[in-house]
Amino acid sequence: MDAFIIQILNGLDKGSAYALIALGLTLIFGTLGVVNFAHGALFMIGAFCAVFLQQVLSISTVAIDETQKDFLGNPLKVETPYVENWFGPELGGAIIDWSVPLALIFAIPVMIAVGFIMERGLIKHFYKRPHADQILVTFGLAIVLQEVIKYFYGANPIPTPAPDVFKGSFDFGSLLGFDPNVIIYPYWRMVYFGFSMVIIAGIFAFLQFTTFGMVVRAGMVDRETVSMLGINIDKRFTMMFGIAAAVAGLAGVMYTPINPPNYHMGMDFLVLSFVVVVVGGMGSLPGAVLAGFLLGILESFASTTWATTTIPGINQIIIYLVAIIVLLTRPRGLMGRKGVMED
Amino acid sequence: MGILEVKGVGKRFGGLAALSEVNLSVEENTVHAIIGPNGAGKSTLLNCLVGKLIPDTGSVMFDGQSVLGRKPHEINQMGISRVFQTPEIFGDLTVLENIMIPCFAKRDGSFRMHAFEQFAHEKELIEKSMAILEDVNMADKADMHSASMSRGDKRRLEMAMCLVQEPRLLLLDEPTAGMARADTNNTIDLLKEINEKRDITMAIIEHDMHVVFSLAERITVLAQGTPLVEDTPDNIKGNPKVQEAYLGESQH
Amino acid sequence: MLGLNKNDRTLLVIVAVLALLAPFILNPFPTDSSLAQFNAGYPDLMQKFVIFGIFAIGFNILFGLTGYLSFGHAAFLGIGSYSAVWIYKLFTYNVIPAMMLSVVMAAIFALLIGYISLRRSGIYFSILTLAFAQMSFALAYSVLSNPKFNLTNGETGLQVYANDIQMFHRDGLPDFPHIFGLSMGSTSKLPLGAWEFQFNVGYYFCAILMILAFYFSIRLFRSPFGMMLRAVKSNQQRMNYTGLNSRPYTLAAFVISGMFAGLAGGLLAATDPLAGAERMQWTASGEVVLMTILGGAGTLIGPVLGAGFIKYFENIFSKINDQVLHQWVSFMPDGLEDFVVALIHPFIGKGWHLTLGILFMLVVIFLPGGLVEGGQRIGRLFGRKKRAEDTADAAAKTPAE
Amino acid sequence: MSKSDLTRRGVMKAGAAGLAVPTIFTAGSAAAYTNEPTGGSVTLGFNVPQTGPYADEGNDELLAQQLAVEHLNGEGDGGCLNTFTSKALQGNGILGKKVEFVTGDTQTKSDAARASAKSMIEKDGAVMINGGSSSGVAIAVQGLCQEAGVIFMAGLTHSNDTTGKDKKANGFRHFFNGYMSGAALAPVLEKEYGKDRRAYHLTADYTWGWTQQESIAAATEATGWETVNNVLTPLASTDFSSYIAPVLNSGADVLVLNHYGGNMVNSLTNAIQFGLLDKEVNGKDFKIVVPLYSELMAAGAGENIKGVFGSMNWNWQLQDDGTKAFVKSFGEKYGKPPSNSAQTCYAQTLLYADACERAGTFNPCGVVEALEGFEFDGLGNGPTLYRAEDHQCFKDVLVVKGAENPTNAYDTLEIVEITPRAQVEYAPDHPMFAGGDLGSCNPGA
Repeated sequence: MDAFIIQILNGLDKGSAYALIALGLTLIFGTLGVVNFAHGALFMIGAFCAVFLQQVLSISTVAIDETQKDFLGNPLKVETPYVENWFGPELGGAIIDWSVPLALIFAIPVMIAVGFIMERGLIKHFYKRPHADQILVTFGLAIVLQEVIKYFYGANPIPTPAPDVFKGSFDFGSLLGFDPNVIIYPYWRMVYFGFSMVIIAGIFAFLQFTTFGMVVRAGMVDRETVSMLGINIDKRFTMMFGIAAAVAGLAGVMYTPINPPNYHMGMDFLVLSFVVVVVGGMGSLPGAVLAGFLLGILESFASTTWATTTIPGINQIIIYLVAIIVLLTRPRGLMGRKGVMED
Repeated sequence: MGILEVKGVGKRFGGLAALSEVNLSVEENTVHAIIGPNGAGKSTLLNCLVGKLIPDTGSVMFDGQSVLGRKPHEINQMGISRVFQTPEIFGDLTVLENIMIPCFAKRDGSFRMHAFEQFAHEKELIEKSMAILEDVNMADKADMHSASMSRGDKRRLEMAMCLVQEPRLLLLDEPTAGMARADTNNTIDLLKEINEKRDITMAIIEHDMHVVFSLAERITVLAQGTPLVEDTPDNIKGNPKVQEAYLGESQH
Repeated sequence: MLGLNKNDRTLLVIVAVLALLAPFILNPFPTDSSLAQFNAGYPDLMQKFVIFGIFAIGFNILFGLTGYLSFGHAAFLGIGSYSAVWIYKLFTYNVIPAMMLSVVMAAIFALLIGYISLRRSGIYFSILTLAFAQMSFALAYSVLSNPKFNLTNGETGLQVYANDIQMFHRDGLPDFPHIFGLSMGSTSKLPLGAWEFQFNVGYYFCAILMILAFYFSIRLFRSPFGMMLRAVKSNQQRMNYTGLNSRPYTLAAFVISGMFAGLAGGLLAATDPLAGAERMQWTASGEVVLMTILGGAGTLIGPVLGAGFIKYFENIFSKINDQVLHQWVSFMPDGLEDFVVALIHPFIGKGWHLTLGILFMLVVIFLPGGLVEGGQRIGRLFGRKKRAEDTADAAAKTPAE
Repeated sequence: MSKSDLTRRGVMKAGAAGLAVPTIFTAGSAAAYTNEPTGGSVTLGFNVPQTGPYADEGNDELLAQQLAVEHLNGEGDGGCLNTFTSKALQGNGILGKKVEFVTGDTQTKSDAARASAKSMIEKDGAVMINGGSSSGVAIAVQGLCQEAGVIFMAGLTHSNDTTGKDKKANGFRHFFNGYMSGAALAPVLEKEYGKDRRAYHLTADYTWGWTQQESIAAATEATGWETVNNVLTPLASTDFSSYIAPVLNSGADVLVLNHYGGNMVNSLTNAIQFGLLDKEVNGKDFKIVVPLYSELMAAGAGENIKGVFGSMNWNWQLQDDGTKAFVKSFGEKYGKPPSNSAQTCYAQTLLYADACERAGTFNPCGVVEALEGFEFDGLGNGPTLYRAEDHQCFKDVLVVKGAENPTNAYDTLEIVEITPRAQVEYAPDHPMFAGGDLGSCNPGA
């Protein structure tokens, strides 16, 4: 029972990352009909927004301390961050400590801008091109983006810790009457789960309750009709691309304390997120979210000792196995619409 | 006993009965039109005939054999060809190749691994295809990329693709939809000629009464998923029930 | 002759001549010159050119003709390699049975995977093939290499050990893949002035198979079967209503292209008797997609060009380091030299991925038909009107005839 | 299979016609061995990951190798040439030939690594290949060099197999291995954490992970520890939460992470996230051990490594003369201290050059003879032996732990103990290394 609850928690957490990426991917696919292989790169850029902010906040004045030596035996350079100089060590320290949540504010305009530039500068010209071309050009873009990041930040992961208050884990088990330490879960992962729920709810509310969202939803179903009504659907779709980029970016920012970001993290998520989208059903937003959580939970269960001893290697193939079974039994994924991407 | 016998066919989509108790008999070598207002179930019926849909009840017999449960390509191999409402052709291929494909289908069946044969060596089939293209006045366009042709040409090409298979039954789904009057008349002439010259049975679904009355020898009127009457054109013209069905529709 | 029309025959002859004379053509710069860096005429890279050429030719039969985009073809590459190495381990280093088993095993797996995956089309098909390939990769990398049942030797890669059975191995035969005693690794060197040309048995073995594969591909493109495959891509609905069953056609194309991939995998193991799991990874599948589209999907020569282009990049550009760069621009004044090196630095050596990414994008944006289209445009640009029209026609008809 | 066959194959290895050259074309100028240098220079091949997750590691190796070439050619301050106990190297290249080098990108994939090594051998005429950052690559390239007839000096490779079941006569390893990690770590862990501990292993699911896990489990069990569980994690894992969450509940009080690189950074970060180090199990403080450390991993894991024990091949904070000389010349040139894989590649380049000088030839068989059983000091690892039986290097192993209060970006690890060489030695036929056949040296041509 305890193991079951642990893996459900893990699955929800994994799933929230999958769901957020798949949500953005589906938004882009559903609105613009573009298969965006650079979506993982957007996630990665978001993460590096957090790294960037952390480094900016840590820009320091340098004082030479003759009493200490560095590794070559020269006098040690003592660095004090500017923010600590300006705001005093306490507030300054707190600002640096909170750099990841602060990066959310910083990342929103950056990601929307990146999304806009991508859509206007490149993707726009590929609406009428075959999906294979879209895949290739966005894949090329993903490589370029990650190599640029690698050029500036190297290939090694960069630690970006969460604020101190979120360190450690919460004892769920004691709430439910288990012994202490049986079911524990890190605070930051709970934050991440809550954050993803807020974003998902926000996106759905936005599409459901605003005029803008209603037009976009109509456009997802039938673009031609909507544009015949005299509505400039293209402009709104560009907005949606920016929003999708922002969702991916914010997911990336919040992910940095979970695993230190590296330039390659987008590619690690790319294949997986496509599997999630397809299992959910191309073009279906609820499908993407559902499949994200479903696959996250299944993956967690497959990695239990019980599962791996029953079927060796199940933890390595579970995602793909589920994808195959779903696609063979439900031709358009869990909640897919007819006629999407079947040509 | 007609070449196509539809008996008691019914089809439901969820709670909606698209077809119920449809009976239809198409006699060999006739032109049989199926008309009816929008939503009468014409297209659903057609899809049941070619294997795209499987009816819930009833039977569809072609030349004494049931077509139910067969796949579209099997039904075609039985001798039923279909012309679509919007022309379905192989847009990436040339006009001649478009005609050659049904030729191969006719000769070699639904699958054959002819990977080592040469297209250019199929002299006999090429001649046969060119002959059909002559018939539809498209011989000069044989090497044209078919996607770049006009809609009328595509329609004629599609018809030629069906004719070259020498089907025993040709199903036409609104063959003149969206055509100008002159083109419509050409099409009528073409179909008449086909019917007379080649002895091909035709079933036409059509909206345009001018086309129907120019071509059809028998007419079935569908309304709300069930046949209203089946009769000759002249009798249909004067039938009050038909007028009511159509007037009812036009008032919408 | 050979059942080809004039244009195709010319194309085949050109490809054959280029392949057979590759040791000369790919070695244009004298061995000691600073441009020798760009020479590609050494056995390993030449082998890679033709092997991946075969892989891409096969992939093109599926993707170029039927439009079904498989993201799992690397699985067959890997299966081919593993099969070949197992033949080495159990029976003999002779490559003929090894190649045969590679092709057969790839065909069996392609039949199974294709039968299931082809039940869906579009991106669903792509994801299904991807899922199968990733599963194969994961299994090969760890699960199937556990000490109790070691089929793949995991991370290290399957290789021949001195204590393997090798039932038909005799003294006097090379301890390396060979064809009836002639080692795949043996290279003859021909020094000519400042040049040195290398002739490698393994390369010629692969090159001859590539020419055969290319010939097969032309024949298939020009056959009624090839036309049916293009019909699948063009309009599957019309095809079904014309009395043709598209499933066996796509399945046959899938199996044929899987066999090509298996052969390529076998050849990788024939020139280098080690089968690594990485060659089954999705990135390897992606690579062949890139090769095909980059060269020109659906054209005959495109995939071969694309394969050569990418392998050249991977092997030549990645080896240019700052030291080499300084040598090239050493004629410049010091300040300028450093500036130029700094400018180029991000794009070469460890930055070769960046250059490759940019080139992909440029090709896809400006040359939707791939390098073949680029060639046609250049042909037209040079205003050799008559010839240009001929070649353009030939190329335009390449997918169509 | 009969035994006679084994010997037959062993003998044949020597004459293996991997890259045989018929004399028709080469017109009598047949070289005595692959890529015999004929001009005034000799080319070394540096094969390191330049793309992919280990690119930074590879870059560090490359910098060290470039430094070694400078020192061999008599440029710079000479580095370890001044402290090396063998005095054969004069700073005038190798055997009077100027040292040049070519580089290749392994991409940390066996296929790509072999392709780039082949290109350096076939095209650029490299006489030796040096570097790499994974065992899979090392074993793959080692096999290739054996066939081609050049010397291979493995870079960072920690799997027992490299000098165990996959050992090759043309290959040498300066780096330590899983067994040595276990032998060095176990006594320190026993001293720090006590005899009565229950360990939970998370192991990367591929060859290196398995051999390390086997070694660590055996060594710690010998001191009285119990291994509660060993869970294999897929290489492609990025999130280890579902493997870490059940740990506390298993009754284990030590977590051993048999991970490397990105896997290790993530699994350790995840473990700290779960607050494992703040917990108490069986009345003891919970502990985490990372048997194989590297500086880059330590940097990637940030402050999560505080107090976590592990082992290393070498560290720049050592105080012997060889280390000081190397750190000084590396630090002055590149502005940062070298990593332990950089030191490995640097030392190997010098050792190869020295062996050529002592052998008087670049012929791989001469080099192998000169390196086999070679004992030396002054390259930073203390007195060192290159064992003839399996070409494994034996030297002191460092036990380190994450520094509690690092003063800069580079002293994140502190040396806890320098485990003497005698303690990590093992017999060549030790079961963990059994099954291989060194064969005999192959000069190629």
